[in-house]
Amino acid sequence: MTRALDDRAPQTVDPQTVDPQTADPQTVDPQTADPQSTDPPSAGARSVEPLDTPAARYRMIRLIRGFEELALELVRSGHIVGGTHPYIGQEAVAVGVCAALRPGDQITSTHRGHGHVLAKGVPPRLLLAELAGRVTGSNRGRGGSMHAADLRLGILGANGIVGAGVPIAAGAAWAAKQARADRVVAAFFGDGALNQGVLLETLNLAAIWKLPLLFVCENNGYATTLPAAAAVAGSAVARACGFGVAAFEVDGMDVEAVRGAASAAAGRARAGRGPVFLECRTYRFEGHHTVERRFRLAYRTAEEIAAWRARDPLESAAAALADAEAERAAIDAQVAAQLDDAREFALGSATPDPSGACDFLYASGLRPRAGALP
Amino acid sequence: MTRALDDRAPQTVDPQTVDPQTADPQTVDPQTADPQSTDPPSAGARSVEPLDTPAARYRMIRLIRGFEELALELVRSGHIVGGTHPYIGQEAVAVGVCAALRPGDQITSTHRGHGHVLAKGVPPRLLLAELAGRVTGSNRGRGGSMHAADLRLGILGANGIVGAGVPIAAGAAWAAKQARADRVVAAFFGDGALNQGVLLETLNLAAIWKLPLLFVCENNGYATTLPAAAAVAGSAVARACGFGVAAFEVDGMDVEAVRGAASAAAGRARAGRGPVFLECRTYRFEGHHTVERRFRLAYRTAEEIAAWRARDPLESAAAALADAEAERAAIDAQVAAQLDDAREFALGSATPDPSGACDFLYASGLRPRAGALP
Amino acid sequence: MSLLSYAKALNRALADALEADPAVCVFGEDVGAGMAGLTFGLQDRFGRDRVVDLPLSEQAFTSLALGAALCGRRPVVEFQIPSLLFLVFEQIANQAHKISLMTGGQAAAPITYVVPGSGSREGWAGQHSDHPYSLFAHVGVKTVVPATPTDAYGLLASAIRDPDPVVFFAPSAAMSVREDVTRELEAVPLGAARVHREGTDVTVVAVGHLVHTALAVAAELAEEVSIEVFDPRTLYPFDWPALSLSLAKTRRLVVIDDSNRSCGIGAEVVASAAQESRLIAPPRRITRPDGAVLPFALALDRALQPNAEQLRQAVRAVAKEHG
Amino acid sequence: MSLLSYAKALNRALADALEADPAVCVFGEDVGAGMAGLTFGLQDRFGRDRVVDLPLSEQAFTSLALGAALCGRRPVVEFQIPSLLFLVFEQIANQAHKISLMTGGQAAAPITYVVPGSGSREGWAGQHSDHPYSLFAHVGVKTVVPATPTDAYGLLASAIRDPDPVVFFAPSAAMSVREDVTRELEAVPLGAARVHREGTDVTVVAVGHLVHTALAVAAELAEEVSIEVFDPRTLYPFDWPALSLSLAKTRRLVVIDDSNRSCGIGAEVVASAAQESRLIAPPRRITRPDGAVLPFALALDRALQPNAEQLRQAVRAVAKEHG
Ligand SMILES: Cc1ncc(C[n+]2csc(CCOP(=O)(O)OP(=O)(O)O)c2C)c(N)n1
Ligand SMILES: Cc1ncc(C[n+]2csc(CCOP(=O)(O)OP(=O)(O)O)c2C)c(N)n1
Ligand SMILES: [Mg+2]
Ligand SMILES: [Mg+2]
Repeated sequence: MTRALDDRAPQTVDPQTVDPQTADPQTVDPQTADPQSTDPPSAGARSVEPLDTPAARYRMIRLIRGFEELALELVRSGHIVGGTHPYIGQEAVAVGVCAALRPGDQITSTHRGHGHVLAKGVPPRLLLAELAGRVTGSNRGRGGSMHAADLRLGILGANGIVGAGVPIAAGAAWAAKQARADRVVAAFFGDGALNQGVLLETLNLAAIWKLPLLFVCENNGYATTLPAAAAVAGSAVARACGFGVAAFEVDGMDVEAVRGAASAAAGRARAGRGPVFLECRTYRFEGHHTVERRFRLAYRTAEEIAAWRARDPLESAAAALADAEAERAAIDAQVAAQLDDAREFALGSATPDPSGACDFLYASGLRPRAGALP
Repeated sequence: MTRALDDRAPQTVDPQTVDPQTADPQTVDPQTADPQSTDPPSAGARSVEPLDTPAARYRMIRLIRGFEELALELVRSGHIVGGTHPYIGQEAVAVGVCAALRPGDQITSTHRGHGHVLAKGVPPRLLLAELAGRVTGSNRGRGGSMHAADLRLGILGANGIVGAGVPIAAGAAWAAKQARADRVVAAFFGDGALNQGVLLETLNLAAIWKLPLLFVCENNGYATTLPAAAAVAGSAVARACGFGVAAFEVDGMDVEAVRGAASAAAGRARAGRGPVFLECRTYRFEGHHTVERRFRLAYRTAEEIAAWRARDPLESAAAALADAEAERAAIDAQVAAQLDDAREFALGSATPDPSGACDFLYASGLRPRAGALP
Repeated sequence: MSLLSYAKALNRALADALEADPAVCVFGEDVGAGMAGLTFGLQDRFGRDRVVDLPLSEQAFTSLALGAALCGRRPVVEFQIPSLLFLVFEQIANQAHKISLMTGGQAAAPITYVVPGSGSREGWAGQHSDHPYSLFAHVGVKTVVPATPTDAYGLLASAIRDPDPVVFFAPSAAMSVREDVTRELEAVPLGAARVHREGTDVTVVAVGHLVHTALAVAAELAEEVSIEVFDPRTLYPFDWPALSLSLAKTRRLVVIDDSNRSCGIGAEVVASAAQESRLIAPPRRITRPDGAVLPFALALDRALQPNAEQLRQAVRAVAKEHG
Repeated sequence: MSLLSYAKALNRALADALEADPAVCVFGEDVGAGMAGLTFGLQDRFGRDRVVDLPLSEQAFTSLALGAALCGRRPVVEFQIPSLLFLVFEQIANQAHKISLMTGGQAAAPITYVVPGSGSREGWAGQHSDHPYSLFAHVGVKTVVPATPTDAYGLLASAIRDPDPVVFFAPSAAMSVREDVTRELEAVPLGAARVHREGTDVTVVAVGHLVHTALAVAAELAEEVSIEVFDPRTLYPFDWPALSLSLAKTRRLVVIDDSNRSCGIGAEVVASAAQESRLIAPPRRITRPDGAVLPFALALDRALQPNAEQLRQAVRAVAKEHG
């Protein structure tokens, strides 16, 4: 039921071509924003880093990897509470897909969303400040790891409920189609989400309406401890095809393969030919969540982990650099500096004032009654 | 993705072979039960009519048809409140499937459930009394048309929520498998239910566990006014296959075709080979619900209705009778008498006492606080 | 204008919203046919792209509305049965309701969820007769239950314009109410109660269709006791200042509410009044019983719904008692 | 026996139930790994057929449990996050809860739904920090929120044996509570409250982990005011007779409850007390705010949860007031 990638005409999409219907001129440099400011962070638009060269993609993979390692460190040190779901190992998917998107395109993300959010353009300092619960964070410290969002960048939100972002993405795709904007929307989700009813319902809606929607399944083999092999009957692509959605398997460890497939898919969707489902085979190198470190779990073998680590997306992306050694070293150094800055910015930023705990609860400004009367 | 029916070895299932693990000896004749009694109707077990001959199947189709016509009349006369979802036109599906089931097998049904409930053995007088809201009804007047059930007969309930019965059926199938009982469970549902997340989730569960479950899709072409052709992307059988569930298309107007497919499916399920999905193509001759008569709706053409009426399952079932004319007339007369009795029984039965409105709310006997204090 | 039915008022409010604002769109099942009244004739008028017939995928289309809302649309989502709100509770309470706070104010979800025909439909049995408005008041989603055609019009207009999610219950028992409309129909603000009848002895807070029951009882008992009929109209946010005013006058309270007793809006009104107003008689609630499931048989169905006789008794009892 | 943690008590209750009754089985995600504590080690002991790892299909497996229950099993369904109860609200409130009445008493649904870790987990943000017990009390599904290890053990044992659906909340903030257990663990009946500390001036009704807050405040203020700490343990059915007894003595009431204010269990307790007991001071509630969504940043998360300081203030205020 799966069609080969090659049976479609190759499409080259220039990610720099900004969709005039939705573009949002970028003026404020978030790198210089005042960490103590309580201005809405989204008032300062982002300078989206284009992912249009192998170097840019290597750089972004390196950034996500470094960011996630830094986050792990800050979880251990107690600067980030609640923990995170590390994206390490899966970076090629976020970067490959976002490389195929234009600035005006949109995404929805998951509980494991840092990679998507960074690749779609949120500066690491704003995301890190969010994880540290600071007012300067992308969500003003209200969302944290599982809810990072930047509506101006087309990031409609990470989501704490598995599968829940996918119908939201479909709604955005429906709105784009109605507006005759040639936006596409990419919905990221894991193999676990393949068994969520709402995602399956959405496959049908996307198909009957030919929505410009990319279903990006990051099949990392496990939903927490449950192997996809035991949990997913049939197959991801066969399911998508059963709903009339074109579906392809992609090597999720190879950023160029992902970018190619996603570009073709986005082109197809933009041309009004309907949704595409990409099953990206990938792996998470870390535990499901940082809390997993406290348990001795045996659901994956050491050999399996080693075999996937040998296919580290960082290394294959590095291999694609023109002047590999030197270029890599230079980029690595820049990324390290960027992350140092992010750490300083985040940890130097203010924590929100408890008196504002109900701020933003209602867009109308409605103030709820307090829980206790004075 | 659909496999032909013939590529399986034909299985003949004898519906008379009672599963010793679950059989419930039938002693009380509901035809003679006291209409004024407030005894639990399920205390009087039913005499299940075997559906193992063409005559028996014709008889049951005739019974369902007559029952539904009677129900329509009683809706019009105000004896049945709330209306019904008539099953007229779809009788071959219920009868064909139930003919393939054994008394110990189980079913879950839908909002359009009278046919399933009758074919699985509820005497028409008990179902009609239920529709008329009488204490002698199958559910003591508490359930009505959309919730008719008879647990002793393996009827786990009609259901007012589209698709909701299917995971319940899967639970019963799981229990059967765990108990090593060779019961199978049939879940009836419409084409509309094909887009309910919970049904799609259940396809996966049934497949990974190889549950003895029959997914019986009654594709009557419409979910209320919405054509399946517009609402169901891909196809029913392709979907099922995408989840690894064997799936077949069946002529739902031909009781023998349905029975054959369902027998094969039940045999396969009983043998531990997993679930089977049957898409029965059928049609409802009446409106979606009796309330539809108040509207002038144009979602189906007169020609389409006529074309399907020409394939009336009652006629093809009659054609299979040995001595067509005479046998038919005799059966028709018996059924008419049975329905006269049912009407008399139902309308002569007592309505429940309002003081018992919260009876049965909790199986533990907990009595809830009243809404108003005296 | 002349006699306007509640159902027609809803239909007109929706038509006017579609007319006034191209961002407004409608999602639901069989909305083209419009049998529930809300959308009747609107697909012909505004097209299939704005009045959108949906497959039976309530969860997906409820969040689809959220996605569209994030892109500037103002969706109205129709549900055919009140209990379908159970099915999409996640999508309303955990997604749409939370997105504004969780994004730090970046996102708004201007979505209106409408049930045209909530509560008992007489003979529709256990799964089609719920009145789950108190659940949304608990979660904190704006919740509206209008009693009259003009309020139905005005509150639907406001709900659609509101930047937050709003759940709109149109009780079955109110759908055929008619009103002689003399003034132009206009928006009614969310969160503003309405005193239908002034009185000095007992405040009766009545929800939805029960406002009409309360008005009838107030008229009937007029010689005996002076009843103020207080219609919150919006259950969340509730108009506490208006209720305080009323109770400052009457210092006696009866609530009549068609949801279950435990943790219902009746409980909230009684609790807030007990905390904040000095009542001179213990307040009373008339509700469905705890845990109610409406049985099918008509007499049983009716037995579990609040009624005029219960209200009469409660009002008389409260009027007699002293603090 | 010695120091028993709440989490371990749950684990033991489940193990004992699995041991005692072959009809008991467990459905949930990652129950084999047992990271939530409830099922730790039980798959190894009872096998994969009785402690069943499920794919992420909460709606299907919640109704799967109902189907199994109709065939004589007694399923325990574990949910990893409290808000997953929103996702399966239909399956619990509209299917399992209603099946007994709708079938005229033919069917029972002995299912226990457990959330090991409800309420705030500190830093898990908006979608993982709900405490939705009041929703189930409104619907009328039996609802249990134990405060101590022995009650956790005893109520889980009873919930599993009960013929009706029971939703069981194990608050995150209680999971690490330890208790020196001297007597044998035994079942605690559903619907029976527990007075943890007797007092004569003010009855404090505290739910779940807040019982410990109430006990601390009671000890702290002992010189000043005599507090009776009343733990309902079961929110539905609520032990009204026991509360009446307590209020007959104290005639003053404060409720501390970690769900939202509007239509929460706090409202129900205050409303019922106002209707049926003659209080000499207006009762008070301490709850989450209306419509609360817990923000991520720790200080904000904590700011929305009821705390000891609020309880101190409320108790003092109520103790001072006169009727
Ligand atoms: C609907 C739902 N069920 C369960 C959970 C708890 N949970 C969070 S992540 C997760 C596993 C998700 O697996 P997958 O979709 O494969 O994503 P991955 O974690 O592998 O990236 C689970 C069970 C949840 N958040 N939402
Ligand atoms: C989940 C759900 N959505 C909507 C409804 C309202 N409704 C009742 S029957 C029906 C159409 C069902 O269509 P289908 O499944 O094809 O069954 P049919 O009526 O054709 O037998 C609808 C929309 C419902 N009862 N449950
Ligand atoms: Mg995964
Ligand atoms: Mg149909």
